[in-house]
Amino acid sequence: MNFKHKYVFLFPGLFVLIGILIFPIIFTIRLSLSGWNSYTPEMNFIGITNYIRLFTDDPRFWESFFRLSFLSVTTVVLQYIIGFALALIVWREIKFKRFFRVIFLIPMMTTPVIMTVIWRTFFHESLGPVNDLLGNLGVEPILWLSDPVIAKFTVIIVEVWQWTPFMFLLLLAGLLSLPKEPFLAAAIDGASSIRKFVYVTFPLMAPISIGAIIIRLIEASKIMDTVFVLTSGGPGTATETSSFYIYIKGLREFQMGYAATLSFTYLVIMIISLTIIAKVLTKLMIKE
Amino acid sequence: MNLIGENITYKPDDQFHLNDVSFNFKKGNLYTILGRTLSGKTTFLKTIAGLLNPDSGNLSFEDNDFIKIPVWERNVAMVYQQFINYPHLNVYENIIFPLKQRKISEDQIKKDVEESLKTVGLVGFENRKIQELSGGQQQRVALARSLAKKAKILLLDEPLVNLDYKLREQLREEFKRIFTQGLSEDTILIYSTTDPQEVMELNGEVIVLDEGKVLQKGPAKEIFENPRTLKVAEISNDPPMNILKGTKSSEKLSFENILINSPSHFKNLSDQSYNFGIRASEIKLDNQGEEFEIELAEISGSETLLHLKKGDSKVIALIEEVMNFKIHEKVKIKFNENKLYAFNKNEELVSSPYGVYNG
Amino acid sequence: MKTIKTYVVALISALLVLSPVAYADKWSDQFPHIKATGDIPGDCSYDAMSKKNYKGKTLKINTHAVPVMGEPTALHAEQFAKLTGAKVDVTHTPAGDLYAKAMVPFQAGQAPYDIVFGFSNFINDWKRYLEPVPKKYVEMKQMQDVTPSHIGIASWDGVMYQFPVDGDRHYLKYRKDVIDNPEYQKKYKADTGKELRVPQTWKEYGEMAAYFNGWDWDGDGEKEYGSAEVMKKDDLMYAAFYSRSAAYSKNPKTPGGFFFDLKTMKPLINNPGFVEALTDWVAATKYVPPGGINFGLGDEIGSFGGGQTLFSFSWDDAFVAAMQPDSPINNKVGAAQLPGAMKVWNRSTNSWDEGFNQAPFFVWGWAVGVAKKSKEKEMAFDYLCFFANEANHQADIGIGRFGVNPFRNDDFKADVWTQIGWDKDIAQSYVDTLAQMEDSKNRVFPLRVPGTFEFNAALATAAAKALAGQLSPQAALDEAAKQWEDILNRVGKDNVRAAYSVGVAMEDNKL
Amino acid sequence: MEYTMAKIELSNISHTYNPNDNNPTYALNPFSMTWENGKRYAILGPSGCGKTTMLNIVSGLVRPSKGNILFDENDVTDLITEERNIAQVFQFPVIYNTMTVYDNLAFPLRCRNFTTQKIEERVKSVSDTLRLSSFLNSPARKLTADQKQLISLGRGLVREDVAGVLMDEPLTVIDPDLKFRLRRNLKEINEQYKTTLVYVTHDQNEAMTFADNIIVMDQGQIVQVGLPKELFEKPRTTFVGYFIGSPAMNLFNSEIFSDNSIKFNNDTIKTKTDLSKIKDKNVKLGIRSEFIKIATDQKENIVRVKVTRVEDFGNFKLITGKAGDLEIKSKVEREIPISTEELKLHLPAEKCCIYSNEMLVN
Repeated sequence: MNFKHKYVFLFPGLFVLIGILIFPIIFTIRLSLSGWNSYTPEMNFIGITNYIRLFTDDPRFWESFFRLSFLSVTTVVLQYIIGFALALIVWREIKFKRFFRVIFLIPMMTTPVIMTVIWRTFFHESLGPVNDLLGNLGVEPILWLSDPVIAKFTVIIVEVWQWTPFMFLLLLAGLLSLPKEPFLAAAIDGASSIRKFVYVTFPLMAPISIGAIIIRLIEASKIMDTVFVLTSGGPGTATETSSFYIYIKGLREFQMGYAATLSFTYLVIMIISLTIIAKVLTKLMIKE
Repeated sequence: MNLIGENITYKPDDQFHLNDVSFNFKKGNLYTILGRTLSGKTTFLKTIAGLLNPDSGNLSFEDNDFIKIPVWERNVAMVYQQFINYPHLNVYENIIFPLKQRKISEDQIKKDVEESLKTVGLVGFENRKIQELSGGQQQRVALARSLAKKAKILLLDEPLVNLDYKLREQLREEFKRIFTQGLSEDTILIYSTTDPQEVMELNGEVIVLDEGKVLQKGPAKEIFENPRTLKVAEISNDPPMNILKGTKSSEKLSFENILINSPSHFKNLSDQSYNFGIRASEIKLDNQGEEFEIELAEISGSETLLHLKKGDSKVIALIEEVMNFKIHEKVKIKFNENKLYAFNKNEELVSSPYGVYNG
Repeated sequence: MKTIKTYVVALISALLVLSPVAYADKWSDQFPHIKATGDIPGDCSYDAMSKKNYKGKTLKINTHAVPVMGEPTALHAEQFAKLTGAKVDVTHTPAGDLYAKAMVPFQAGQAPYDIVFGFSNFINDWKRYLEPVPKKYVEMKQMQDVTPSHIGIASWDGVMYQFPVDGDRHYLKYRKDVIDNPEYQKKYKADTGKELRVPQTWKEYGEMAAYFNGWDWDGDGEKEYGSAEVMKKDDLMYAAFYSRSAAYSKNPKTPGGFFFDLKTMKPLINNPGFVEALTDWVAATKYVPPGGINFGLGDEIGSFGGGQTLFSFSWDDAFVAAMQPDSPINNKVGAAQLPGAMKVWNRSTNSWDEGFNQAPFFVWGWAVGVAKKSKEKEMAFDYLCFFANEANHQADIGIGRFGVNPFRNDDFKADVWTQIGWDKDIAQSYVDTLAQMEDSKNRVFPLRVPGTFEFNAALATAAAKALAGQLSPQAALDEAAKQWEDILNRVGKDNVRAAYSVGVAMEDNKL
Repeated sequence: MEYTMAKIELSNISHTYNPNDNNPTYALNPFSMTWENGKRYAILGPSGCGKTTMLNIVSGLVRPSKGNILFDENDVTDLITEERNIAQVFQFPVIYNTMTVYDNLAFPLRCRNFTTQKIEERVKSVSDTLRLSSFLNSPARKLTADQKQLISLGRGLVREDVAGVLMDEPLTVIDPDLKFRLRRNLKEINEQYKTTLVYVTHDQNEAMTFADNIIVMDQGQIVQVGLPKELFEKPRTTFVGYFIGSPAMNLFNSEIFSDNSIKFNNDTIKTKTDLSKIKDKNVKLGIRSEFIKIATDQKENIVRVKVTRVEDFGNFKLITGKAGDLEIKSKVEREIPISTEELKLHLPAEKCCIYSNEMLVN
């Protein structure tokens, strides 16, 4: 057969790919080389000026990036641990299994922004119920949203609450798809539950875990609405993340060109770091 | 008007899948490709079907350059190892599937399907779901679909390998009947297998393939009786032909402390060392024979395969009966020297009980 | 003949003026919003609008979320539709997105909205895409009542681009029931040796706030705190900072710029005046309610309006909300000008000028314009004119959550407010405060230059870092000043200077 | 080495998935059976015949509807798998991927808190037998499929207390070349350790090669238990005759002629079976094609056939002939020339099996 035919079949896919993937990226790159902002709204060409500015004169971006790394890694690790634990609980033959599954999924069905508003009310230092309750127990008000350190953890709490169910669902699906034999074999070998987990469940779940963690990391690295609603990046810049910072630059200050520079740089960094993370995870969890 | 391949080479990633393969297939004939796993059989069939493009060489059919013709225009049908059917369709729909795309009248389609169902022995199964069929029946549906298509080239890639042995036995017999009765004079049938028994039973023209290279071509009987090389001798026998290193000197053959008379067909051989070959079926239990130790007695079908050992030599003997042996038991065996083969140092056949083939 | 005609007109007019009740009945029955006043005759009154016919036409408006400005926009849209037969589509957008929502299509040469709401400091970026308010409206009686400072805010170099619908300024709100309470005055004097009075300076403000912080001084069983302020970054905090800075940095002896030195275009925000203000502000984090460092405007209004703090300063909204009948501190609040300072920085002599100094800050407020590309400009201006007509305006300014605040001379009369239930002395202190600000010759106007957002955001970020303890006030403002230099370089000093000079001229009383 | 192997007894076992029905359908019809210490058993049958159910009953994954399982006289019917001292090898090799071969083999002993010294001793012994000694420190996941399967087996063997090792089609995923090695290993292990091995398969070659005792099952019923040779030569039912051997046993409809002979087409065939007690005159004659030879000088039990087909299989020739309506197959040596269209075939009396109602008459 003439193999030139096969390229004909590739065209529609290629076309769509260019349309939905390549074009926006190319546009972003072009925009990042322009000085488009509120007072010069045009696609002029200013070379790599924006990039120079980013790499020499924008510590705030890099701070927000490291903050983001901390937030996303911490939330995902917590989500993974809690999600896995919940999945293990529900996976077992326990009563009201269905009921618990539904309960665990409730956060996922809520609208994140609305829930965050509710959380903000919860954690309101002087008017919220959390400090009220603590006050009844004689605890001084905790500055959930206005202490630079605690605020980070408040963001983490909300994120974990919101997204653990997703992790739970992925991991539960994984658990349910595992073959029975290894567990039987371990039972026959006389393994305790801890041994079963360490040597059977966890290794078998490793590929699924890596997938779930990476998916969540990608999602978590875009963390924005929670920060936006909960703290607006404050106090100071204590909870500002990359995407929130890019949003400020782009849609608040209307520095489109510079925001594109940030976006593109961010994209490149994310691709590189997620690739590395995936590799490292694979190495750690699936021994080759 | 034949299917002709010339010097076909397919070599992805610098590894030969096909190495300088040439052939000339005539219509109305059955060709079997015999080779072990990964010998290039599937690549061979795929190349003819048009699923692969060779790196070099020519392929022509009915005087057309086949390589230029895309797969869907080649009028080729293929049956695979896996029973490939459309699981959402019933038997009838599965069979008419390739016909639908052609402009054939309803009546003709009906006739063709009926005919092919009759051929494969599935009349009355028209409305069955694919999942309700056994593996053998599924493979028959696949074959029926290929037959109904009335392709000029019909390719079967180890169609029986995934069936359990009873079904394989049944279907092998049926395939043979179909191939001898149900095929038109216009069709070229190419069948690939690893099983020498299948090759013998189908009794067509054989191509022995190994590491992408054609080792020998010829009628099944010829391959069996005069394997031109030691490799062919191994591939074309199940169990593989026993090979024993030994020497001939003064009308005696010696190997591993065993001394036997040189058979008459060896009389022209010079005195030197050879690889002697003997089929498992030519080794018999005999109280007068040499003592060997049993490594394992395998029972296959109605046969007992004795894996025997003496010193460094290992042979397999085939007993046409089911017998009980224990591991490490000692048995005495005798070689039928009249059925010995001799291969020289280059592993080429120099003497055969059937006279050296010189074709 | 001419005389007779004039008389007839005068007579009819007089009849109209003298019979508001009859009119009020007719329109206020239909529109309960204006029940208190009824329709008030004017070019854009209910009556005038009912004579227009915009049937089959559609007016598209982008406004803020409900309630602030979003609610009156929608309400008046509904009324306008009923009166004229027009179809009015109102889109509600969060404050942070108002700019971009209009700007993106503007830059792309489109006008998905006929009317765009925003803030008055958008004017410099938006003005090229906005239709100047036609002469007909500028000369209208309704417009002549608008104070000169608000005409100035709505205009650029003498051309009005934004239709005045709101007047905004920062001033001080305090708990009258505490400050005027003789017992607390005695107690305060005994404990601190100082007078408890309406704070005259930021230092006094801080001392009193700290004194009344963290204990239950109104006997409701809950703790109260010193002050509620907008400290949340990227909300409106920089406005709060400018308010706190004005007294320290706006020196009547050194005209030619508050934010920049107009001559050199050197940023002034890290001079000792601003640093002093920021130092005060960092100290303020100690007397705000828990979490007060993250208060946005809504939190501030809720906190002070809910009776949680002694002081607050910023827009009118909090005051008006506190004075509404359903408020827990209704008629317990007082208004005063922003505190002053006992010294002010003199950038010419590079030293402090001792002595009392006070400078009101005319912070920007809601502003609205008509898109140049709009196909329904006449209808759009009619709508805006109707929005701000006397009847609607008077009804709107009394509703705290509407965010519509005084900007007309008529608004500065105490009976406007006593009518809606305010105590007489409170109403008087309120209108006096506003009037004094209008009369002041040492005022600060908002920064309206290209890159305003970047300047304000840079300052806010730096100030937020100082409030959060990440940087010292000096270091934070140095960082902001450096960023301002960068922004200046990117935008072009001359561009900024040209724009800034318009505002400076207002500040220096030259317009 | 001391082994405490157990005899496994299945007493009056039956199993149904609908025990409360008036007419329960049995996945396993009632049966009793004893598995001797140290023997090799294969449970053979087509898929769905109940062989896996039987295995699961022994391993404790399925509790039988009726009957008891005894390990060395102890009733274990109600014990769960973990408490039964059973080892099981599954279709797919189960290994602990994160561990070395050594740790894999040591795992069951570590779980039971054996001393390091004892563990080392046992692992060494087992790995020697399984020829895994040189891999002990390699990660288990790097081994080939058959080696992995040996590890699964080894984990059963390291425990001295195992009553038996149950294997459920353990060679399914093993490469054909490696199957040979593994079969041999299994046999050797059995001889060395005297562990009872139970092997479930649908492949008669595997069963016959592996086991001393083959339990042939069909439709929830045990149809025959015996040595491979017995199954081959004296199939208890026509199903076994068909299922065991290739080609299947020749089966002909016949009539009883006398107390020891039957009528076959027009000929009379003598048998070694006492036919006097059979009431139904219609019987079936079964004989393996391996035992039917071309007659030379025999006088009795000769059948004349018309040759319809001669197939050359290389190792042998298969002659298909017709005697009246009856088709008869004979496996003969390849070298014998078949020239004539008519042949005389000899059916040795001692190889003739008579089936009445599909059951062998003894």
